[in-house]
Amino acid sequence: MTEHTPSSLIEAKFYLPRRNFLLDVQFTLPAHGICAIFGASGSGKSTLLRCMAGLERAPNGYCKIHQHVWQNEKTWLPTHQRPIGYVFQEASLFPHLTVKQNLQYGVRRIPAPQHDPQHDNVVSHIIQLLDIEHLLPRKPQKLSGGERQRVGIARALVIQPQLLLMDEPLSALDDARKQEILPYLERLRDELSIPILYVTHNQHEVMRLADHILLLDQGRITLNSPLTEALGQSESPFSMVQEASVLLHTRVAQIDTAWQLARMDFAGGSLWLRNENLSVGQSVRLEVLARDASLVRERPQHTSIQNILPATIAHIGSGKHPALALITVHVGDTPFLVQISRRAAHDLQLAPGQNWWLQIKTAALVR
Amino acid sequence: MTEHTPSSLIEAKFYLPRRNFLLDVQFTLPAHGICAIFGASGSGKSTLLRCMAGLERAPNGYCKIHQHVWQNEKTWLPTHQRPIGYVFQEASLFPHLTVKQNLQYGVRRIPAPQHDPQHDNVVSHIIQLLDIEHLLPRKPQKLSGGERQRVGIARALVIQPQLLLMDEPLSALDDARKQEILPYLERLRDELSIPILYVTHNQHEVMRLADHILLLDQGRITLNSPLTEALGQSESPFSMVQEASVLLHTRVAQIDTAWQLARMDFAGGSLWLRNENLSVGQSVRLEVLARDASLVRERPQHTSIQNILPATIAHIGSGKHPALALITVHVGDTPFLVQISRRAAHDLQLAPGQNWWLQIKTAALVR
Amino acid sequence: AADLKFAMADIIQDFKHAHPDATINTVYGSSGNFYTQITQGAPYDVFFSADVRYPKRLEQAGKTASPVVPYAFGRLVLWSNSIDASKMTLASLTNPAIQHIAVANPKHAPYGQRAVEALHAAGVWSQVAPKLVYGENISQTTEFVQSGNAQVGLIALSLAVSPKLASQGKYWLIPDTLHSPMEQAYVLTDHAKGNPLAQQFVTYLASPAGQAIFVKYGFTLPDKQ
Amino acid sequence: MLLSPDDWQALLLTLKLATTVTVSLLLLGTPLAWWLARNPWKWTRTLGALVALPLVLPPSVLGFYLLLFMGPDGVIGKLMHALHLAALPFTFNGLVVASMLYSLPFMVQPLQSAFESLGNRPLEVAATLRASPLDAFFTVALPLTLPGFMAAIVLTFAHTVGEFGVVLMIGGNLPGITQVASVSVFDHVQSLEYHAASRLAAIMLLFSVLVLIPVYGWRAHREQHSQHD
Amino acid sequence: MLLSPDDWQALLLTLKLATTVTVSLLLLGTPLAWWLARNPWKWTRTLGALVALPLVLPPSVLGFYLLLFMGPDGVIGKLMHALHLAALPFTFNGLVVASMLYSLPFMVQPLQSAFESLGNRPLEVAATLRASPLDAFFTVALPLTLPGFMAAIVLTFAHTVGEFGVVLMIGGNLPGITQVASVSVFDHVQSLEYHAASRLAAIMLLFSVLVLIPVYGWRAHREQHSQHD
Ligand SMILES: Nc1ncnc2c1ncn2[C@@H]1O[C@H](COP(=O)(O)OP(=O)(O)OP(=O)(O)O)[C@@H](O)[C@H]1O
Ligand SMILES: Nc1ncnc2c1ncn2[C@@H]1O[C@H](COP(=O)(O)OP(=O)(O)OP(=O)(O)O)[C@@H](O)[C@H]1O
Ligand SMILES: [Mg+2]
Ligand SMILES: [Mg+2]
Repeated sequence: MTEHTPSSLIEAKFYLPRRNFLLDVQFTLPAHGICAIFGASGSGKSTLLRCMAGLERAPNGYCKIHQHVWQNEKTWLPTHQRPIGYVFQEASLFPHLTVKQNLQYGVRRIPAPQHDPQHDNVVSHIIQLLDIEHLLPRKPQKLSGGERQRVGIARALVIQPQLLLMDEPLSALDDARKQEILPYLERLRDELSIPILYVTHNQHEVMRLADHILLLDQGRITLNSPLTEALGQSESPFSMVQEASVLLHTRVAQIDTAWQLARMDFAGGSLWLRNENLSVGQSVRLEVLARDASLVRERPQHTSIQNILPATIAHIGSGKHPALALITVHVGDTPFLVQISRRAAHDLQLAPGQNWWLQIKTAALVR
Repeated sequence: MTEHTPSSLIEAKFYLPRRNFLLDVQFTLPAHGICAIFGASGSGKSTLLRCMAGLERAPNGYCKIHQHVWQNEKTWLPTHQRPIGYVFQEASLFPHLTVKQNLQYGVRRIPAPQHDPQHDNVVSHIIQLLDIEHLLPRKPQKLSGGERQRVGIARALVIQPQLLLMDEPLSALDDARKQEILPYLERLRDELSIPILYVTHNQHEVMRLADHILLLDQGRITLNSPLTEALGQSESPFSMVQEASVLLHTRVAQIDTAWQLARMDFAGGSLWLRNENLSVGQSVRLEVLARDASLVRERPQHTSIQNILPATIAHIGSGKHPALALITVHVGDTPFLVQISRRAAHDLQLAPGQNWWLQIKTAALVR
Repeated sequence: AADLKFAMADIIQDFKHAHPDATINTVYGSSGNFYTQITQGAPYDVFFSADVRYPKRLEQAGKTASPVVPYAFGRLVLWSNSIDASKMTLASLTNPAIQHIAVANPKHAPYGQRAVEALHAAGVWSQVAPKLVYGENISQTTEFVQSGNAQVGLIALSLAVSPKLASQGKYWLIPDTLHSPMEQAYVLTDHAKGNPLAQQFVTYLASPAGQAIFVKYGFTLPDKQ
Repeated sequence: MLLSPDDWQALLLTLKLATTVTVSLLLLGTPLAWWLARNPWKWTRTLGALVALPLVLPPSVLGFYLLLFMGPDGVIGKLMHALHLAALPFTFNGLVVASMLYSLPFMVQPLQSAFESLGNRPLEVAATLRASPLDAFFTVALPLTLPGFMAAIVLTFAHTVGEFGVVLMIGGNLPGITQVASVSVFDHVQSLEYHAASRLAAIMLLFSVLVLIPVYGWRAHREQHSQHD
Repeated sequence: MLLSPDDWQALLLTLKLATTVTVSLLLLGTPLAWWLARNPWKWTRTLGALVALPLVLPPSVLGFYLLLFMGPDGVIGKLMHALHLAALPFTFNGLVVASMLYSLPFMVQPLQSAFESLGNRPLEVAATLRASPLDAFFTVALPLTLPGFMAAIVLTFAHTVGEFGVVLMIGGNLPGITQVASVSVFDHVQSLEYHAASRLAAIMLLFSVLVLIPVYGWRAHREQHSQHD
């Protein structure tokens, strides 16, 4: 596996005019972790992914991953020589092959030196994880829509690519299934350090998975930044399209087995969270939605809200809706966003520098 | 348009064995409003819809809508004679026709007596609403995934069906687009009183749209009830698969134009909500998630939380996660669910009959 | 019969001179086909064949309106457009420079059958047999030679002297002692009943003017035999 | 004039024959191919191979058997007689029937394979949009299988123009009635009239190009249809 | 024995010829059809119609022209000579070349139409799974266009078995070398040996069925592939 030194980058530049659309992008991304590609329908997300994969040939384009040039003036690596995995927006299984044969199709073609002796285990693990074992002997036309998409994801994963391109892989899946697959994608990201370009229109998936975000609008990049930064700036293009929230990098500090709760420490305080297979010392990212936070002057004594933190108001901004205000508060050094009604902000005479209690419901923290 | 008398029912019974799957359902639904069909991937949602449409022929099946028999021992109405609109899980546009021709395809075939003189307006309205005007001259293969799905939805709507069958119509769309289309579906439901069978795996869509819910599990119906009832029972099969919440039927009582807030009255109290094109007197349904509610003994004085209601604890149940408790409280006659940590419930020594304050963040109320 | 084609064209021209109102259509093809077609009611009035056996078979089948009348005997020549065939004999066919010799299919073409007989009679059969290529009829046999793929062919004299071929190559007449006589005959078919023109036409054939044309094209007349 | 009046007549007759046969086979072969391709019984498609069997016989031999069947003593001949219909041999109608039989596989096979690749989804969608099966066939299945139709039409038309063994046997080479251009070219070659043969052949090629190219131009026009995203 | 030794020989030769021609055309026609179907230039597909033109000429006339081209004075003949290759007329190889030319459209047209309906997506998916274009052709495009291949093989094989006009001209009807069964049947009919003709024809039909049905059986076996959900 490639080290992620700072020089491990994905650099690309594509200019692809179409009759009613122009993709015109140039970007540099870290070649590790998950980069979410976010944007409205028709903004060019799929087209960008296709250019990366070599399925679309943007003349004078440029594409370099981990110091390997896939495309420049002189070079053009055809798709089948790019070590990618691709999950198409429509599952696109081969109708003449069974599910099993669909999975084997790519595996058989992994170049020998890239072949991992543990590969069989990986494959059966992926099959188990996506719960497609019972589908293996069937033909794709006998699967439901979600089953097809699961097989499509598995097919891209089993070839152990060096770059994973996923085009809305989870949108056809039910929440339960999504919740089951998300941890696996996290593990892919964390353990195998495969960089993933992940097209989605689901904010929760971005929060949960992405390290980096690329925002597309009508074929142009309007934001290219680490997710944490994108969330910090309350006026960034990303905050305009998503629900206000902050991302906390926390560590499991204590586990209360009696009540199935876990204490998560972050710079400046700690939060209680329900324990889901957490172990002490583990790093976990938490998304705290601004709409789940509230402010109170005096610390309430008898309240069902478990997380009450001392906070200092840093900034009073406006929310996306005219009724809403978006307050930035600091707990220690960590900023939080609180979405309240403008009327409340006025009634409470909130002002920067004041000290308030920040309330966050335990249950509102979702990994 | 058909009156929705109590006798306006959809009655059906299908028994369809497949190699690895058996659809075995029998149900009666009100033939108005939206019925959400909810269930895991592979549970038979699409198959059920196909049986209703006559795309799948379940022998000895039975299907009757508004007193019209579509299928029984003697009758078999072929698909093209059933006054349905069908949105397929994959958009399935005709590749040889432009978007415009795809839309016209069905319109041209509406039987003359069913033709509404205002139909042209309806069509252009639908086109506008789904923002596909600029796509009209294009071929489907030149559209993005989301654009295709929007056209697919429009194509099913423009033929003004008497029963709309929608198979995960919104899952390929971004949130902004979803939010734009949802009100239209609501209006379809409310104004045209077209019954809609709506397959989805998105709980928010269910809450927002559904009047009735049909829960499928491995080809069998595990729940068939009005949505409000399904939500009331904290141990119903639906609560097992979805996030705990209650649905409030409210009326707009007052609009605060200065702060862009609206006061919504329900039996037992009122809630402040941000005003989004509401007008006084309008009926609105609100979903209040159990995780957005909290309990406090003394009413806090200076708090950003605008909705604080006196509540009586009715029942203490357990949540889906062992760390969680699910408290049913009554505000007047209206039940609310509050999800708190079991530790909090214990620490606060909650018990039925106690009076507490129920806190609900304004901002957490989403139509 | 294709060997009759050129002679027949002249005869019809002359006949029309005498009968300006007459329309005569000629169809050339294989005797086997015509036999089948006539038995199935084809609208032909007179059936000419290079092989007397076909009209005879038709007579046996009861599809005729007249007796079978021999009109000529065909003659076989060695013909080539690449070598001077007039200086050849059948023995020269053994020359290794000659790689392919075109003959008509002996299974059903009379010229082919007579060619095989002649080669046997000349005692060269075993040497030349491997060189033979078979045309379906006498025209195809000629085409093999014309295209240069066969150096020499055994074809009908009537073709060799026809305006089309006379200028292209030379021929050597194969003595008719080397093969059995090639009796050609015609018969009026059932269809000719009630068609006086058919009778008039065959009558014209027997007239001196008609006979002269046969002679011109190298046919031997029956009474000269 | 480049051609003799007889040759022009033969050429026109050829176009008439080829057009009649192609159109008739289109009408007959399309439902047959549809049935062969979409009948659920597993071996139905194999039956499709049987329509190709007449091809295995040499044309003039097939013509010979057809002549026997259609002649006064043949099954078809007797049937036609019983129905007070004109006998088929040596008539234009006879040519049409014989050519249809011989060219049937060129129509059916490409259509069958196109229909097999079509899939159910487009027809299902059409049904949900109120299109009856026939309507859906014309407005959805047909445009989506256009390449198959083009292949079928081109092969059938060209083959009917060029075929002459069957035609010669059944038609009997009657000028203006059954003497088609292919027979005329053949006759010219047989009569060693190579110039006349070449001229007629060249004009046949030209005519065929003129007939086939517009068909294809239409197709090129709609070419993007067959591409998927 | 039902047939004379000559007829058996002719039958075997026919099978050899038809197999050789079908296999050679498969190898030659597939890339040609692929190119015609998938070349982005809009009119390329129209060019495909031109491969059908030889069909327009009557077989024996086409054979005559081929004989001229392949003869010692013809273009091909001179070329073969210059390359020190054996002359083609009156040889089995000549038959193969001539039959290939004449049967080319039966291979190319159905394949072209199948390839046109294939779409890009399956090949794109294959590429993302490391399949080179050639690999993807064999493992994805070919199985998905199997109905088209079957149509092409059946038409080409049957047509080559039955064709004899071209064969007769180029081959010279040499027993054991170029005398194929179709010529033998024809000869039997011409000699009014109807029984022999019918026996040979029946056995040709039988053989063809035996060859074609297994091909189709294989296809029936995989029939579900062509169905979409
Ligand atoms: N044509 C078919 N033949 C055999 N089995 C099928 C066929 N189509 C679907 N199935 C199976 O039937 C079951 C129900 O399929 P269905 O498409 O109705 O599921 P679904 O509830 O719509 O799932 P999803 O949310 O994934 O679309 C699945 O297990 C599927 O594998
Ligand atoms: N083959 C094509 N030819 C021409 N225009 C195309 C083609 N494919 C896509 N487009 C157009 O390019 C734009 C970008 O398409 P793309 O598929 O990249 O969007 P997307 O961001 O993936 O959208 P979605 O979320 O709906 O899938 C769209 O406006 C679309 O209509
Ligand atoms: Mg897309
Ligand atoms: Mg489904």
